[in-house]
Amino acid sequence: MSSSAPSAAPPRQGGPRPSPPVVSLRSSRPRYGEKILYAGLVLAAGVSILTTVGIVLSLIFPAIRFFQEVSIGEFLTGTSWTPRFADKSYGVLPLITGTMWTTAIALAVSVPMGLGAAIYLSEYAAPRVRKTLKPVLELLAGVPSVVYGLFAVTFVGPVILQGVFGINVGTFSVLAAGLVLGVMIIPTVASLAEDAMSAVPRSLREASYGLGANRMRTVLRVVFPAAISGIAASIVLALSRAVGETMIVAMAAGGQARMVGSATEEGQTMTGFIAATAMGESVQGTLAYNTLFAVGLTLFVITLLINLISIKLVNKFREVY
Amino acid sequence: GGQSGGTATTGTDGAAAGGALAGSIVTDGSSTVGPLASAAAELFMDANTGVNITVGTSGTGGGFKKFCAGQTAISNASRPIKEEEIALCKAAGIEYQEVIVANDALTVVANKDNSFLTCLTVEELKKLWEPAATGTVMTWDKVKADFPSEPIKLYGPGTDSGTFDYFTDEINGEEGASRTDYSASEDDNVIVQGVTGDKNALGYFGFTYFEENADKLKALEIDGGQGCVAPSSDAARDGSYAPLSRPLFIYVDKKAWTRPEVKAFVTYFVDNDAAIAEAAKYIPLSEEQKTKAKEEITALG
Amino acid sequence: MTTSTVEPTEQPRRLVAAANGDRDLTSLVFLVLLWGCLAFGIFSLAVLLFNTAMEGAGRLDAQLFTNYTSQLRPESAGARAAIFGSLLVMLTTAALSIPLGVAAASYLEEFASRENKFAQLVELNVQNLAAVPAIIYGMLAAGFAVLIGLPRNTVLAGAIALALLILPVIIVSTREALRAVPREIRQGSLALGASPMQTLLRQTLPAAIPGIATGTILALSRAVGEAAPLLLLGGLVFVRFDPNGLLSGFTTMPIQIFDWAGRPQVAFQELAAAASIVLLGLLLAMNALAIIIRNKFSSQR
Amino acid sequence: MHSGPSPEVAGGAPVAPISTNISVEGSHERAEHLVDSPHAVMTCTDVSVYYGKFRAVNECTMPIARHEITALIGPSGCGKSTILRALNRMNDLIPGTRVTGQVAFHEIDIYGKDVDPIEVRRRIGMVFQKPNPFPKSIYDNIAYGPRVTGMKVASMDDLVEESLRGAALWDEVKDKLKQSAYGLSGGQQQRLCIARTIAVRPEVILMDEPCSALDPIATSRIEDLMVELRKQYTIVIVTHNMQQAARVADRTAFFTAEAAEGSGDRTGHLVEFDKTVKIFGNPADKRTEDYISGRFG
Amino acid sequence: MHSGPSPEVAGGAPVAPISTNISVEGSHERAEHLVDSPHAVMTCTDVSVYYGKFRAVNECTMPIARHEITALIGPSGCGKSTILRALNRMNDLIPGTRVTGQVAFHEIDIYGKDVDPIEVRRRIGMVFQKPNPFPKSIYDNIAYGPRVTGMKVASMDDLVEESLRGAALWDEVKDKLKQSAYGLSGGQQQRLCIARTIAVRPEVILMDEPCSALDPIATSRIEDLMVELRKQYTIVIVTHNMQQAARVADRTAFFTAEAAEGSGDRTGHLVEFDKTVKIFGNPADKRTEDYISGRFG
Ligand SMILES: Nc1ncnc2c1ncn2[C@@H]1O[C@H](COP(=O)(O)OP(=O)(O)OP(=O)(O)O)[C@@H](O)[C@H]1O
Ligand SMILES: Nc1ncnc2c1ncn2[C@@H]1O[C@H](COP(=O)(O)OP(=O)(O)OP(=O)(O)O)[C@@H](O)[C@H]1O
Ligand SMILES: [Mg+2]
Ligand SMILES: [Mg+2]
Repeated sequence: MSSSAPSAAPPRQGGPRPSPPVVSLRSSRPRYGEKILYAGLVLAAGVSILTTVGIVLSLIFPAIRFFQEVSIGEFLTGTSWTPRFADKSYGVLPLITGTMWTTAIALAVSVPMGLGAAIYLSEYAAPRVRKTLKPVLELLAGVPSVVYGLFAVTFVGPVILQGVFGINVGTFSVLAAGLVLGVMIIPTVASLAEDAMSAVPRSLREASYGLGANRMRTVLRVVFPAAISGIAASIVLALSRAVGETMIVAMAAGGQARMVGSATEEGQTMTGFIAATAMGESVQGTLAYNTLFAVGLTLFVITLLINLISIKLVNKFREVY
Repeated sequence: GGQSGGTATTGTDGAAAGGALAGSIVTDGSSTVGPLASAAAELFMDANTGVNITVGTSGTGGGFKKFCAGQTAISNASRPIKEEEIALCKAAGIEYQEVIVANDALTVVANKDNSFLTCLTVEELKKLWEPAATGTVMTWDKVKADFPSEPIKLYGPGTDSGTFDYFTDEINGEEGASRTDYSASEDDNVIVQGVTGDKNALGYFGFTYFEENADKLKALEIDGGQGCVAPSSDAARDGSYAPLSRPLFIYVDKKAWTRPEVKAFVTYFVDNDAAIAEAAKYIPLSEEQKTKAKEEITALG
Repeated sequence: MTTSTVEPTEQPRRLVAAANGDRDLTSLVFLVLLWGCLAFGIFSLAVLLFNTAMEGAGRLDAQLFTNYTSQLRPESAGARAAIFGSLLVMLTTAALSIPLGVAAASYLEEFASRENKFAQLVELNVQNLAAVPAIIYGMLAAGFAVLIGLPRNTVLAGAIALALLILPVIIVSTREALRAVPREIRQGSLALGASPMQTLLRQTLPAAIPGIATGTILALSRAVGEAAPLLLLGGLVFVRFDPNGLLSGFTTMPIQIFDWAGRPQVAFQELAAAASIVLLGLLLAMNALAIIIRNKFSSQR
Repeated sequence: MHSGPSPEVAGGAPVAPISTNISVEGSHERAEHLVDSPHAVMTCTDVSVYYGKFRAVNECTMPIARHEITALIGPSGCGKSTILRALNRMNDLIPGTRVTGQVAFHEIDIYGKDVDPIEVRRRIGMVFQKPNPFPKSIYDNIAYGPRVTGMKVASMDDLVEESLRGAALWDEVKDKLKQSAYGLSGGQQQRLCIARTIAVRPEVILMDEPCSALDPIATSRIEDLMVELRKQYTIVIVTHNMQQAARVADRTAFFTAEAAEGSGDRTGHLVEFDKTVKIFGNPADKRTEDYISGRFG
Repeated sequence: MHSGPSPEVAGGAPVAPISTNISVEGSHERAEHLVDSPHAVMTCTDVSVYYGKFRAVNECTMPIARHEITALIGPSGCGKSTILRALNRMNDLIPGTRVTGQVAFHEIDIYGKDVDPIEVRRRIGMVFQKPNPFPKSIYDNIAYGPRVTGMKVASMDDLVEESLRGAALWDEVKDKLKQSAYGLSGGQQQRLCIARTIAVRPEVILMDEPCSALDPIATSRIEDLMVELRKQYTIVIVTHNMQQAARVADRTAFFTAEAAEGSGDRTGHLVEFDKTVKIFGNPADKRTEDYISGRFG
């Protein structure tokens, strides 16, 4: 083996030379550009805080004016919502039941369908099949909600629900709106969940297969748990989209706020109410108009609560890496 | 803003004459007036290609909010401006002029195959629609004894529409006074569908919608005290279709009026009122109304 | 050393699955369920497309692209202003949201430590904003526009609403993509004397591009199809000119479709369906572009 | 067993290069008992493996003798891992991989039509080069295999302890069985993976450089364990460590890869397969001799 | 240089266990010239490293001599990788890691206030245990370092070739420099990573088991290379392979980890640091002797 002469002064060779002994370990370059970039990143991150502050401010002041006239108790527990009728009452529960129905129906459709599709695409489908089908499925999320709204009113309600299944729904129903809403958010669930499962290292799958686990068990017991945080995130996103979706429910769920007792009834959701009022005839600044912000604030708080619960859930379910 | 101050070129002063005019005019307001204003804008722009007119439909209230903030030159309204809005404009220093542009007639419609509904009195309509009817007046015999005991199915516009405000005011005596157990929709097509699909259904909306769907629906005659009158242009204009006919307005910002394209557009709107209304299937101004409109323009300066 | 409680497997004569194969009943049922899930989504899409195409096919002509909307001539009206409006709004939204989102995600994922209070606050905000309904962003943008004196119905105001709306989605998906980049790659880069910023720009971000592109395109396609926040900014707009800047008035495809769908004339209904097809085509093109980008980058691995 | 440091080293005097000192320590005793045609649990006949169009291994034929340890050695990239993965159809999981020829397990072609690859993998276990514990607790990592294969186990706790002891990991983790396996060092993780494989008691265990992340002490424990395990199982091991092959393997297969004419692709192939004592003592092929003596490259 | 297979092995007769055969081959010649207090490029003084509350390495003091190869050996989990990463602040990247004591580089504390960790890593390069090529072409992998550090290079092509030759990879990849590095085998990838580090010409190169994924031929080439490189660079290598340490290292540090009282956590510490010939020939500490003779565990 090569063993050189003891090196007091090693022979130098061509090419770049090693750095001479240092005097300082300070930056060799000032990197001002990087500092500016870094400041930019921090600012960009700060935008999300500003957005939240902006939302709260733009909702809270008109809402306060509303609650100066209507007690919070009446608002939260009243079962009648007729701010534009002569006999006014301001109980938000009808809007909330409407939202709950459409959301529950939508999730009942999108979570199983979306996760099923995600599992199939990430674990079963051949690469070429996945490459074709995934974008097709993603298209569902891209279909504008206005088009879905039309579809729900003109097709799902009258043709599918009444015609095919013989369900006695009117022109509007939370069922038709919820179903279509569910179809719309399938890719929200599927796409993120698939990404999360695909990100699970292959070595984990190999370990499982190497132990004699079949595909189904590998999927359910290794891949799925390993991807649970991404999967939970996908469901939360779906949930918040269902609660917050406006056009479909505005067009298909109904325009009348009422306590919704069953899926075949019509009912107005919180978002549907906001859209209607924003485009409506109410004089701005009046109590009737400020309902907009009271409902908007309620919607905001509800989605906030959903989200806090889901963050808790994610932490609980996640297996520590 | 890019459009309210965007008068780069000077146009010929006066009525719509040639394509020398340029600039943009922002209008917003009632969704009832929207199609009429759109028709006027379209016809005007055909003759004046340099002018861009946008028509928003934020609702009469939303329109006034922007109007009184100086963001629009013209506000479309299906009702006269209200106290609160007057105050708003005043506070912002916006001076304006109301101009009457057309008429609307709320039309009460029933299914084509319905045999017993042809004419309703205002009292019967009230019985049918008043708040007290909620949950009690559920079959037709409750409205009038000789009607059959069939279930009532009602359709109406969303509570945030000017149509709702106007109908409840005229029939039930108070804006917003209405029974609550009916199907409400922002989309009048749904009312058309609902009534078409149910023999015992009844609904109401603007005359335009009826005109478009006259083959599918039956418009009811209304007895306002002087006998049954069917909704029609003439009946609306001469006031015999009472109390369900109403005037429609535009509000013009006096500052915007100094811009030649605005002046030209508003003048064009009033001068060609009959053609515009006919094209948009609205009810044109009567002679007196037209005179009044001209006076209102003169008041603008 | 080991005395096993479990004896090694019997001499196998058969290697056919007992109860644990991929072809046992549970696995097959599971697989069929998965197929069903995927088929449901795709079948729904097919029905929707077919239904829309059947309704809109008659108006899927050149005029749809070259003509402006018309109040008076629905038979020849087009979606030109809405198409340009959607494109301009989308570009503006992308220009606002992608740099912001990627930058924020990079900061959170690559620079902020877990203990950093500011980063924790940002993270909490991003998580919550992801759950905030679209329509609330409309209310925010409306308030913001009033605050800075920006007319609400402008491209810029609309794009701000949509950019803030999709910002959390972009941040979340970018972070996921960054996280999926193996740690070894960062370590390798840093060990060569690259700064964290160089590592981010030259290794981590490029490696994450496929993931970022997927998330961003999903987010943008959501923005393009979104109508609710824009409705709060100015309602439906009758626009007969191409938007010509960030402060220009505009309408977008979804709003135009919503407007047409609510008109009484059948011709407008048809137009709405035809415009839906165009909008779907636009989204198809966006998705195709995304896939091309994704494949190009992932093949470099 | 081990003597102290060699006096030669202590004196600092030049000694012969390491590569000539390979001792077939464990095997030599057994070597006399090894039959020439053993009972083969598995047999490869003309096995070639392709990644897409690229042929990584060409026509390999060799038996895997029952209750013996077979070592696969050879330079990097010669296809050792590839052929190993072909033995339990792990290759199925890499899209585009194709195997020709026959891999028989108890005379059944594991690539046959009726064969379930899952059943194959259950009976032919595998330990990988890089540690790949599941993101679960240490306990659940071990219990996973028995659970998913529906193994009947009297006491899972006992099985877990036994498996961990077998992998020389028990003492280090016995107090934190419920903690995540990701908290372990690389070496500990790899031993956990070995324990996990032992837990399902397959008939054949394939090991792809199982000790490359282990220190000598743990390595020697694992080697002891392999020797112990061969009483009940058949073991195939890929290793870069020729001393290891010499110490534990009964038979050794030497692979190499040569560039094909024209293309830059190197296709691996089996050069020599024989008893370990023969391979290290008296190789038949010049390339084998060069390789084990360190002359080959 | 290498003799043929040892006749003892060929005869199949029992030979002494491998662990006693460690030869300090390369070093012994140099050993005589090694001064007792060399010029230390780096010096660790009472360095402890914590992962959160867990102390992984306790109070380590040792010099890293200029133009020498220093080996860190010891059982798995004793903190070799941890201390190595502390030498160029790679630990900064693991949240919750804390270093106390002093790590001096040319008498400057690299954890000092004014020190830029980027500059530290530029001057003190690192090769990792798992190959970590970038998802780029082979060429770009090599060129990356020179580019980002703003190195002035006459011809990048030459530098790339030179670096690849240095890592004994040139012949295998010269025709596919523009292809993705991910297409290489594990061994090839690791050699690429070594080439990449060489390309930025750091003053010190830290290597964490750089050969654990390499076959003996490539390993020996790398070892030759290390010996060659020490003429210009200072090298610190973590290895499990004691033969390797003996072959290439001038000085060797032996670490071990003992469980602290009460807790199950094992804290690593430096047991003995000396010239390699001393460590392998005549260790001062009983534990060192036990470890290198294989008795320790
Ligand atoms: N998934 C793959 N796709 C394409 N080629 C591959 C793949 N895996 C390995 N190869 C190639 O096949 C050849 C054999 O690889 P293999 O990993 O079997 O070698 P090995 O002998 O195990 O090497 P090492 O000792 O480095 O682990 C190599 O040239 C490698 O580049
Ligand atoms: N990121 C980390 N967080 C917490 N503990 C760690 C982390 N990395 C290593 N450790 C722990 O620190 C100790 C020393 O680990 P280190 O990786 O330095 O050992 P090593 O000597 O390199 O072992 P090996 O030979 O297995 O590579 C181990 O007990 C390990 O579990
Ligand atoms: Mg291998
Ligand atoms: Mg280590």
